[in-house]
Amino acid sequence: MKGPGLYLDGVSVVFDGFRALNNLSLIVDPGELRAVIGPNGAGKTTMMDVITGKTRPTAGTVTFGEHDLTRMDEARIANLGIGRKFQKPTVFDALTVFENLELALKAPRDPWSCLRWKLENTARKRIEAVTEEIGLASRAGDPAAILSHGQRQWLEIGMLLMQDPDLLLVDEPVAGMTDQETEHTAALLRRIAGTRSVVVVEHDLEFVRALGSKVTVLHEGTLLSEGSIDTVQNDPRVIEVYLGR
Amino acid sequence: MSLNLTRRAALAGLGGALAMPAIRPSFAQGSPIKVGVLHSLSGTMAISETALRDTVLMMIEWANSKGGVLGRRLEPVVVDPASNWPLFAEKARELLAVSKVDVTFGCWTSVSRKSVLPVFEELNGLLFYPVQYEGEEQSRNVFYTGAAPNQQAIPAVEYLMGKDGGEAKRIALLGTDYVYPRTTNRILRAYLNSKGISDADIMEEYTPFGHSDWQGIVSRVKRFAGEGKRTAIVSTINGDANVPFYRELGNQGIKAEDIPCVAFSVGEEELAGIDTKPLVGHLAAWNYFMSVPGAPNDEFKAMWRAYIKNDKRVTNDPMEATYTGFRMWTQAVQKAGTTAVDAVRQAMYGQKVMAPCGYEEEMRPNHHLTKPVMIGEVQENGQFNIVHKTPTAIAAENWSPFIPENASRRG
Amino acid sequence: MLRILLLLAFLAGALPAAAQDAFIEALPGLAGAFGTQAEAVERLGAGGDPRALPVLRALSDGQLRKRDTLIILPNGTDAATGQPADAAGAETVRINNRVRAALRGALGRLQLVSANPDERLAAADSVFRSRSAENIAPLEAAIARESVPRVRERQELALAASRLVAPDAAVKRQGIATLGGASSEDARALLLEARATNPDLAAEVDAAVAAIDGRLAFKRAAETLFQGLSLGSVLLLAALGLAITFGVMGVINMAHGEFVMLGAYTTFMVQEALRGIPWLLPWSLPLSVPAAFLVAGLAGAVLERGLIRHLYGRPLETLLMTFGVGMILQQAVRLAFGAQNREVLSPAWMQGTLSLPGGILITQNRLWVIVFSLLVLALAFAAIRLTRFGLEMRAVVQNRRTAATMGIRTGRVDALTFAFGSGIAGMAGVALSQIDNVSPNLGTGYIIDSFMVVVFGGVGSLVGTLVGAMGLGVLNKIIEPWAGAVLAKVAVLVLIMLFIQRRPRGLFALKGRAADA
Amino acid sequence: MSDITAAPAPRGIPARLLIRGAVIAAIALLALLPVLNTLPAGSALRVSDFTVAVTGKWICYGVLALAIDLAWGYAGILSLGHGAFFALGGYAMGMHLMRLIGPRGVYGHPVLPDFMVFLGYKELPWYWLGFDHFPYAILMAMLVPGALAFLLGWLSFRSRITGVYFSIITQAMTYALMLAFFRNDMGFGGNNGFTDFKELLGVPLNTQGARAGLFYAALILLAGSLILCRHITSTKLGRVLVAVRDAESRVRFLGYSVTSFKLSVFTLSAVLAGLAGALYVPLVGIINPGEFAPGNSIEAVIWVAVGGRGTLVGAILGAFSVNALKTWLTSFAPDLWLFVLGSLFVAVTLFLPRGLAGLFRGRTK
Repeated sequence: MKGPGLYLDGVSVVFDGFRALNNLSLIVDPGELRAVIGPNGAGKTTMMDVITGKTRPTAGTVTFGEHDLTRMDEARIANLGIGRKFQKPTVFDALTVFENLELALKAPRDPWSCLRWKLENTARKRIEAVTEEIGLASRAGDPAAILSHGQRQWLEIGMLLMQDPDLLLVDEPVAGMTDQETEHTAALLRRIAGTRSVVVVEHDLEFVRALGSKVTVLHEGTLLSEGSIDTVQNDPRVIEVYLGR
Repeated sequence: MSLNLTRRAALAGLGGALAMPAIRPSFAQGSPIKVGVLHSLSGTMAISETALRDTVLMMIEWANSKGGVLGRRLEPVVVDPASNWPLFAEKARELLAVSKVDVTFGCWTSVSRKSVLPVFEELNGLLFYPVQYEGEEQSRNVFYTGAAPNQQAIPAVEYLMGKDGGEAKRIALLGTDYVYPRTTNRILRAYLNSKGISDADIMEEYTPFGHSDWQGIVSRVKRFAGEGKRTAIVSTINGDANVPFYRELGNQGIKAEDIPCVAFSVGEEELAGIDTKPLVGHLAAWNYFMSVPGAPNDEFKAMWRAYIKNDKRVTNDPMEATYTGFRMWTQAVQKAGTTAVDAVRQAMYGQKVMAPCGYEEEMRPNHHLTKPVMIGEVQENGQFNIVHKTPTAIAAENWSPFIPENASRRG
Repeated sequence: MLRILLLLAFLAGALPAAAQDAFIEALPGLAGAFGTQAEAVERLGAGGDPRALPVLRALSDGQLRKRDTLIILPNGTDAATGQPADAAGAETVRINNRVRAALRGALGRLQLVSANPDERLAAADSVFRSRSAENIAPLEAAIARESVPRVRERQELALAASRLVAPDAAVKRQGIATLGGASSEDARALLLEARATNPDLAAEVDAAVAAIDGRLAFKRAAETLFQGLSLGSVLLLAALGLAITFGVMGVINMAHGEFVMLGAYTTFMVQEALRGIPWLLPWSLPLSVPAAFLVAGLAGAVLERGLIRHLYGRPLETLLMTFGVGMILQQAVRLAFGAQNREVLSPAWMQGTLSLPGGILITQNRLWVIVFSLLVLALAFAAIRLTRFGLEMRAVVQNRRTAATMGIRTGRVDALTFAFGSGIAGMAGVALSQIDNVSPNLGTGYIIDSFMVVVFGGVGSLVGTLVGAMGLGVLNKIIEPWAGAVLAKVAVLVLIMLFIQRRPRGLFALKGRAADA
Repeated sequence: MSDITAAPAPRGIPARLLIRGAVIAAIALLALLPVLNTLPAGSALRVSDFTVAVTGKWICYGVLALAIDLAWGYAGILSLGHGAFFALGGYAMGMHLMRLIGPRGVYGHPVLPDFMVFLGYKELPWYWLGFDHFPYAILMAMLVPGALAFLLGWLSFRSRITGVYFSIITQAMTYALMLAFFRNDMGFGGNNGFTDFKELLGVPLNTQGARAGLFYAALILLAGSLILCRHITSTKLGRVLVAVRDAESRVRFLGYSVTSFKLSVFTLSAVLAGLAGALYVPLVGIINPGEFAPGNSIEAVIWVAVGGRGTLVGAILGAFSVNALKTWLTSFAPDLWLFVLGSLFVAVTLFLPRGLAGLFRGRTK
């Protein structure tokens, strides 16, 4: 089963006269893996902010299936099945790896349910499986505060997996990772993409190539080019933007 | 200089708490008599109450220099209830239950007295309360050495309405919003009504503690005065709010000759923080002024200056009430031959002391003193020019006849 | 001078000879009870005898002495004979309000012809309140030779007021008509007094009062606005320092009020230090401004370097710690200076009221506080926008690390910024010493209001602080007349709280990414 | 924004057991105090009335500190207005106690409290109705603070007002309430508040038995609140709160409605504070607007900081130790105690960011 698709139509975001996004339109099909690249300030992170409800667009529409995302707050959007991994890994330092994953696990999100929450065996198994997958099985009981940068990246990816979202937004997942880990991540994302949509923002072109997906290039808040990695790499506009930097 | 002074006071307090052995060995025998001092030394009320703490300590020193009471040395137990009313109750309980004091001098605000009252009644303690207050109270465990409303407020208004006071026909009652002004003003309103002044000619306004922006109210008073009748202000404004109030009066050019203002809570101590030139002629009603002539007051003032080692420090009414109450208590203890509360209480009734105000004051069975009423006008030097005083000390009506609910209590 | 003497001689000579003896007759009354004194004063004033002036002046100044019925002038002469008197056992003649009121009228009448226009003006004002028809003739004489328009204007009013109590109805009508052109509460009061005693003139009086009321409505609106601005200027002064330490640096300084208090005590100290130098004493207030800035600024620098810098990035901890510092400062001042209020004098140029056209009265000290608050705001603005220090400060605020790599000593900038904000608080203390108590608790009353002003105006924006402070001050004064002082304040607090819900960043919010920091 | 060093709960079984044992022992020891109070005077083990009364007061402060710690230490909500919830609970109980005075007041009015008589009230204001029933008063002691906290929290959290801004707003709230309650026209006795209570649940208040009863009620409230808070913080709810404290926006992206979590914990915290206030009033015998003073709320937060925030037990420890110090110093060094207390606050924030509890934790780690 594939989740709904994501549609951005004519989205603009203006901060104090500065256009962070300028009439951006983008369609991500259900189950698609999409890479988004672009120089600094191209609007990649702002785009993620708009999709996840952190920033309200000045103009344009964002829909996920039949839901209008511009009217929802972050929590509701997350509960629709949109998960996000941040550029700077953000995990809960005071909680253990296990607890971090437990919080992310798909379950009723209201305070009362949380108070009455009992960790069932199936849930425990699922969490343990994810700790295996992200290579933190031996550290499940350690507080997240003492993890290395790479491990924190993995933990956050693990939390994303626990959320079991229909659309994953992944911001620079491999920063601070070794080559081997990078490959591992690419494989993981490719595998996930079969059943749900994944949008990856990345600088690392090698990694993007490894994903083997359709690539969108953003520049100054607008869509500059779209296609396979080879197509965009040969697009003169893309070359100019990257070399002209 | 004043640093030394307070350090000294602090040491005295320390000494009390530590129960240091007697410095002067001249006392006959027996354990010392403990005197509790329950005045705020920090917080908003410290401004008024520290002087009373010093007065009690001065009196203890005085009594000890005379060989103590019953041949026993007096020992102060000073605590700081920090202008915090529940803390007053706690400290009162500590004084009575832990330090086991024989008598306590303390409190300034009505609420602090109300807070400690149940404690003194439960543990049968003895409290001397030295400040003028709203009345409507009488506890067998408290002796009230300040004025009741009929010993201060009503004579003052009478004066304002008389020929000497300017024949006021319209009265603005300004007060801080707490029980003393509210009750006093209720009594005054009833009194004014009985004198033919209608409610339309009475303005009543309350402000919070420490109110500092008086512009609006003072201009409203001016407007109120602009209705063609001689107007006077009766102020029950408390402590800190007075400086900005008087500054505003002065700056808006309200002269005592046009709109005199009589205050019940402004004494020499409060005036010490104000430039009094623009205030000359405004009035205060008390039972004592530092400017009272006569030997008893000279003695009191000399004693205070010697104790505090500062010629500029003034005396005021609550200090005098503390002094008088303390003297009376020592007399009562001598008469009873013991410090036991019940015996001292009986011995207190009818005690007389020649008070610094120049009148002989007597403790009545209603636990209140007879007191003269004096009206003083502010002078440039921060002292009061006494323009009126009653010929004799008058008895307190702590249950005001002007409050209808008291009708059943007294005829 | 000669003219005056001639005039006095004329006035004296115009009186019947018997009046000359009236002076001698009236004099002993000054030694009597207050009622007798008042009568004597009135008789002395009415007699117009030139010898009365020094006597009455001395009485007014508290310089007159008496022994039995002998009245002794300050120069030691018997007031009746002019001969040196035996002053042994003499005591000062004391007066009360009743006598003082009589004195004002009498002195006023005698001084209507003074050489000094200010004295003549004050005399006219005194006569205005004296409610005596006997003033009509001297006033008419004085007006006839008055050359200063502002004095004459007051004299006309005084004449009108005196005519109100004249026996003749036509004269009264004249007075009513003139007073109808005034715009003061006093004139209104006099008219209403006349209405009560002259029912037949009610219609004229009502018309005149209505005319006054029309002007008073405008005057009151203007005065309310002024009072609001004045309250606003106090808030502005108290909040400006906070706008820098909290708004710019993000430090929650709960001891801010105590820095204000330090400034007020510095003012007191400067004044005491100058007591030995009388010619400098009137300038003690202006001199206190830099002194208070330095004292509070130094205290701020010590606090920042010693304690606060260890807590950067932990604003809530800073809040708690500075609360402790505030407690210590308060008690230290209480022990050093005593718990009692300290008296800070107001220089003469800050006392009294200023009348503007339309009868609008503005209190001088409040006016100066408004001016001062705007000057301090300008100073703060200039320091931040125009100086090297301000540039470095803004650089550090925007990006500490980059600023450090550019060679800015960020620690020094932090200390200076905090000291600057604290110094401004100290200057606020100088102003507050003129309108509030100089006591250890001085600062406590302003701290919450200051925070509300800064948050309401927009953190980090000096313009916001200005607009916030003035807006809140005026709003408070508009609500006050019908809600009372307490509810007005509560209402303003609730309004701010609701406003912040709508605009969490205040009136003048910094927008964009920088604000997220 | 908030520091991450304060871990939610001690880990490692031995330390946890040790602390639990110490807490149970401490509560048992406290429970002994009223018993020791009944020993004959002169007995070496006798505890004075004063000690019982003062300890009872500290217990109420302990509950207040616990309530603050739940909101601040776990969810990162620093309220500088918790004294207001405490005072509102106290006023609810005070109104009940005033109604119970009945005709024993100085004016002997069967219904109206004394202050209403001399302020000229003719009948009881509507908001006083019902307070003659004890359950209603207790309900109000929870409901009024809870509702106020809910309203303020709903407005603020929804607008994402966090950190110091929220603190300043809560401070303004308690300040506004203080000014309002000082007004005599409010019908709450103005500056004097309520005092001179006679009885509660038919027991005269000035007896040893009543004091012991109130003491045990407070102690049960403290133990109950501690268990409740401990339970909450050990569930997933508690972990979400810690997550909110450390990275609020990240929690949102996980799909949790931060507003409802903060709102529930803040409201619960206010209810606990209200209950503490309700028990405090009959213990100290007075309630007045001074309890709303912003300084009081800040002081209560400082107890938590001194004890160690995010530890629950530490908060109670802090409330007890600071107040014990204050009680002792205001008698022992009445002129200097503010220096000592002020320096303590400075020193704790500077050198002991994890408070007294951090000292113990540091050793067990």
